[in-house]
Amino acid sequence: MSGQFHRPHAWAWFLERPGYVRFMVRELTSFFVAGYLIVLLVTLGRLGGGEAAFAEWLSALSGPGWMLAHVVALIAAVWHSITWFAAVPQAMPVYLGEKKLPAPLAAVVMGYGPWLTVTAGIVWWVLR
Amino acid sequence: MSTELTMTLEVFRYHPETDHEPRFQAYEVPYDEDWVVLDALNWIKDHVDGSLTHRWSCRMGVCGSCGMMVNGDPKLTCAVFLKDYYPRPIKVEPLVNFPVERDLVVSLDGFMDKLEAVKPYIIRDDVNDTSGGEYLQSPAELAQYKQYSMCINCMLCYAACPVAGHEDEFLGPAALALGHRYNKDSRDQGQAERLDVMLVGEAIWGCTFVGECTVVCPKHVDPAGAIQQAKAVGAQEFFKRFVAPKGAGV
Amino acid sequence: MKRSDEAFWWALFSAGGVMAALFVPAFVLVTGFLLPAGGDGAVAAERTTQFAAAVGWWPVKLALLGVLALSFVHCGHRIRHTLMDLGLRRYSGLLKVPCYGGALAATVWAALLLWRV
Amino acid sequence: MAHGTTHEHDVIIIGGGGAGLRASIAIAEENPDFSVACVSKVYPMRSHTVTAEGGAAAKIKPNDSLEDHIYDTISGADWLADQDAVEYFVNEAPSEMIQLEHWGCPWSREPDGSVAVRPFGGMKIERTWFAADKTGFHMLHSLFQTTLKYGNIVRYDEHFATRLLIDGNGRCRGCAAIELRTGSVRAILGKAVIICTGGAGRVFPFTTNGSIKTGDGMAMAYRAGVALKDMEFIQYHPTGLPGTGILITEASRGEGGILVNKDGYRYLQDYELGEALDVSDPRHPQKRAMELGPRDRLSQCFIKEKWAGRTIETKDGHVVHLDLRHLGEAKIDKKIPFVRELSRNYAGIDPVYKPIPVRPVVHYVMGGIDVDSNSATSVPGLYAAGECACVSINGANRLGSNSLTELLVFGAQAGRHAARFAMDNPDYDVSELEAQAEDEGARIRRAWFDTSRRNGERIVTLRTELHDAMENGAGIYRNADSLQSACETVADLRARYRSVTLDDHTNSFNTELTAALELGSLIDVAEAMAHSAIERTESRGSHQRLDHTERNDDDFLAHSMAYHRPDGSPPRIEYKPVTITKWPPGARTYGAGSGLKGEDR
Repeated sequence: MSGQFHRPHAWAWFLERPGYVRFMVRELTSFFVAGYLIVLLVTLGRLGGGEAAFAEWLSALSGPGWMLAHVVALIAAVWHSITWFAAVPQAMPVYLGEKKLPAPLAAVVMGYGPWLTVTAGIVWWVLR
Repeated sequence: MSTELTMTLEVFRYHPETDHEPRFQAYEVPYDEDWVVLDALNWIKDHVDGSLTHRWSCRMGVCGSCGMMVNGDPKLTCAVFLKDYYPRPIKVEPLVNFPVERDLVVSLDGFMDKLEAVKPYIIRDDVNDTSGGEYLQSPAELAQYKQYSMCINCMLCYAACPVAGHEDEFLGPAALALGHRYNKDSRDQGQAERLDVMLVGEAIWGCTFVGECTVVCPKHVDPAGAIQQAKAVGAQEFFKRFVAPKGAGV
Repeated sequence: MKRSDEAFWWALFSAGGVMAALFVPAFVLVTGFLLPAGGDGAVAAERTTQFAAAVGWWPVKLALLGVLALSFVHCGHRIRHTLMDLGLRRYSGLLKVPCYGGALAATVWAALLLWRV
Repeated sequence: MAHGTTHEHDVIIIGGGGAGLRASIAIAEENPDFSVACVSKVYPMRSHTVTAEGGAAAKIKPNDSLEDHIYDTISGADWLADQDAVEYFVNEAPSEMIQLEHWGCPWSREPDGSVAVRPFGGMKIERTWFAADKTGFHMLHSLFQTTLKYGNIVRYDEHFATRLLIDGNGRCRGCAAIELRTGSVRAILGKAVIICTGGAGRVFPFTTNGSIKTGDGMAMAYRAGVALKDMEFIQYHPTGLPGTGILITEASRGEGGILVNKDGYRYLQDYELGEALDVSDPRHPQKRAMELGPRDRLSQCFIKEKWAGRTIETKDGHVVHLDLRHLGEAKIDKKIPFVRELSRNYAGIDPVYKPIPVRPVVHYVMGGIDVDSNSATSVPGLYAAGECACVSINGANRLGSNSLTELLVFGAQAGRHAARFAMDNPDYDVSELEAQAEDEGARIRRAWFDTSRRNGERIVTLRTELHDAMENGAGIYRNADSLQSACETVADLRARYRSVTLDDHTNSFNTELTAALELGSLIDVAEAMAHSAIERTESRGSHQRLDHTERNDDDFLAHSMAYHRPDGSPPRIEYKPVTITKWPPGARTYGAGSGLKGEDR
């Protein structure tokens, strides 16, 4: 008798279901966000180094390579925000008596609303 | 009548007394648009091959016996219809992430241990006495845990969870959701005891919120949500230790 | 058995997740696009001044440091778990050193940089 | 069958459904030193209690009375219930239900936090506790999860008990059970045994019952010499989905659903069930009237409508419509969400917008293993509780929502009495019982693993013939001819059963073997049903004879007792008087003003 059969695990398990792929993409946003934050630190460093250094750095950043990198970073950051707000109603359900606040509404109240406010506020501050 | 139409079921076969490796066996079954996949399996067992082995009972999606992989997805076979796949063949396998006992039957030993570990029952300090009547619980308090009490232990969530497949210490979606269900029950006082089990090692922390457990759950339990909430409670308790003096059961 | 310290890291991860979700897209817009491609000289200079003034204000510095610190832990935690999911599960303890250590180092670095702004 | 190991405990419980789990807890709580074995052919949470939907009856509200619950139950039973048992049942029901509440059952609640109750068929007032429309599911899981608290409850999951082990003094001391995983036959020994194996709806083709409800415990007790009591009384639930037989709970009518024929007419008003109040009338749904009449009457009305040509013909047979549309989506989703889910999934009908096609479906066996008011059988040390037992509180017709309460009240009672028996009779001879178990293993091997026997009949052939015989012969309406033919077919099947051959002669998880053993149980139970029915030449409750249409209290205010004959000849049918205490038999009336105090007395 050979007993129970144990199925082997695939190394690339994350390709087995579309949901796993989506999960992995979500998790990988953290690599890009982390990369961007390091670049942000460099930016802050140059800002501390005086106007000339900062201007030189900004001029470098306006090159196509950096632009493309920032496009990727933006996509990753936005995807992180979207997936995070989708999770908020699950992780922090809000009850109004017997009823749970519907997930889309909860995502707007606890996610998209504050997000758009913060983003608009920061952009407005810089652009005004 | 549609009696002449047929379709193919490719069924995972494994017998512990004779096989070292599983194989697939194809069966031609009558196609009936009212049939669920389970009906086709029962037809095979009754009429073609009595050695085909699977579990089932209620055929109405509540006993939790007949969970299997149907074309790669964990499903209650009493709740998926042949017509959803016809005319393509249907591949039926035992739930993944469990040891296979025979054919479509998997071992639940691991799950039963994990379920027991989370102490899924009311824990209270007072003496059990029915003479005072029922404990009051408002509809709002009921709503706090009701969803998590709907688990039928069908194990589809374990089959959908990559962590359950890779990490033995992980208690898994159903057991954690049931632990959380009792923590959220206003009649219960056992949260600290349960957290002593849930917050150890990878028991709950193994979860990385893949979320597929919630996607496949046939009873809309949302174990993924329950687990994140339980983690948040765990985090609160962690920080409370620094605020409240030791042993203060705040 | 003792409860895991993972609660601590998970709490910071969650807080960082919120911070990153709320702030990082706006940061990328500002430092990746609005400042480097800020139009002609006068406008660009104006924007740079605005930016410098804001970051130079100490309440903003503190807030920014908070957002950055939590976001770093968030990323470190996620990277650690992604590496575990990709097959390094048995090194889960060891991975804490580069992941959380890196987040801490980045935070210290950020504090020094912000101090100088 | 390989010879398995011997396991010793204090009390053995066969069956891990509601009654078995309640009994386990009763023993574990009151006798912490006792070891309780819970032997079940499935994992406990798969047991059929899980499918019960509508609720469980017990007096809890101040406007209700124990007296009314007793009277509703006795009149609903068409006076065939034992009144001392009913009194015990009704008196114990509230504390048992509160106990389950304390164990975490998520009962639906009133705004003030007290448990909510709903009206149910044949009940004079709303007294049915419910957990939305998954009451059985929640009760079973609450009980099962609570058993996990007790270290002295040892589960034998997926162990198929095939034989009771009786010692030289005639006391029941355990069972032989096939461990499905390995196929070995184990001797599971104890000082007392409780059978809690549920009903036998699978004797019939069209049933709400799951595949596991094959009457194994009834058959085991029957073969051990215990009478099966009142087996002719089989409950048809009036509202099953055509095709599948999936139950649409009576709670759908308790919440105000109506039954209409093909003309959209509420036909129940033509059958002395009261007047059809408009659904907007605040008095609707009226208790003990119309759609809230008892199940036997409603199922019989369906057949009469069918005979009158006023039912709707579909590919799955004749149906009527259960109309819930006037309840509205919000109420349906809150009170009976499972009805909506089942109707959508299995009938393709959303009851918010369309009426649900329904027809009567075999649901419950009122009869069962004969037990006295202490849940004890005639074999010392052997007890029974739940649907497999007949104590009897259900008589000729069970009221909806009494059975879930029954398994609590009598599960606990059986547990306590079995524990007492175990304490008083501790000594038995292990080797003699082991020998019986070994013999059982050898018998099973001889009967089913004889590879020289080929080309016998398949299980499904006999099962289908049994189904046809019972549906045609012992359905809602019976007569001497139809029952005679059912008796003959069952006898024929009993003879042919020995020639059934299996494809599978292996040990591990041989579910073809268990299906064969279950077929044996079904034949035993069907035999008791058909012979009890042919002997009862009267009509009472669910037993309606077209050739004897009146109730006959002079001759048949008595329980039928079917005794197995080991030689395979038809069972011996005897009668035992019904215990009447305070409620002499009266006319059984429903409709306006029915069931009021004193009316039928």
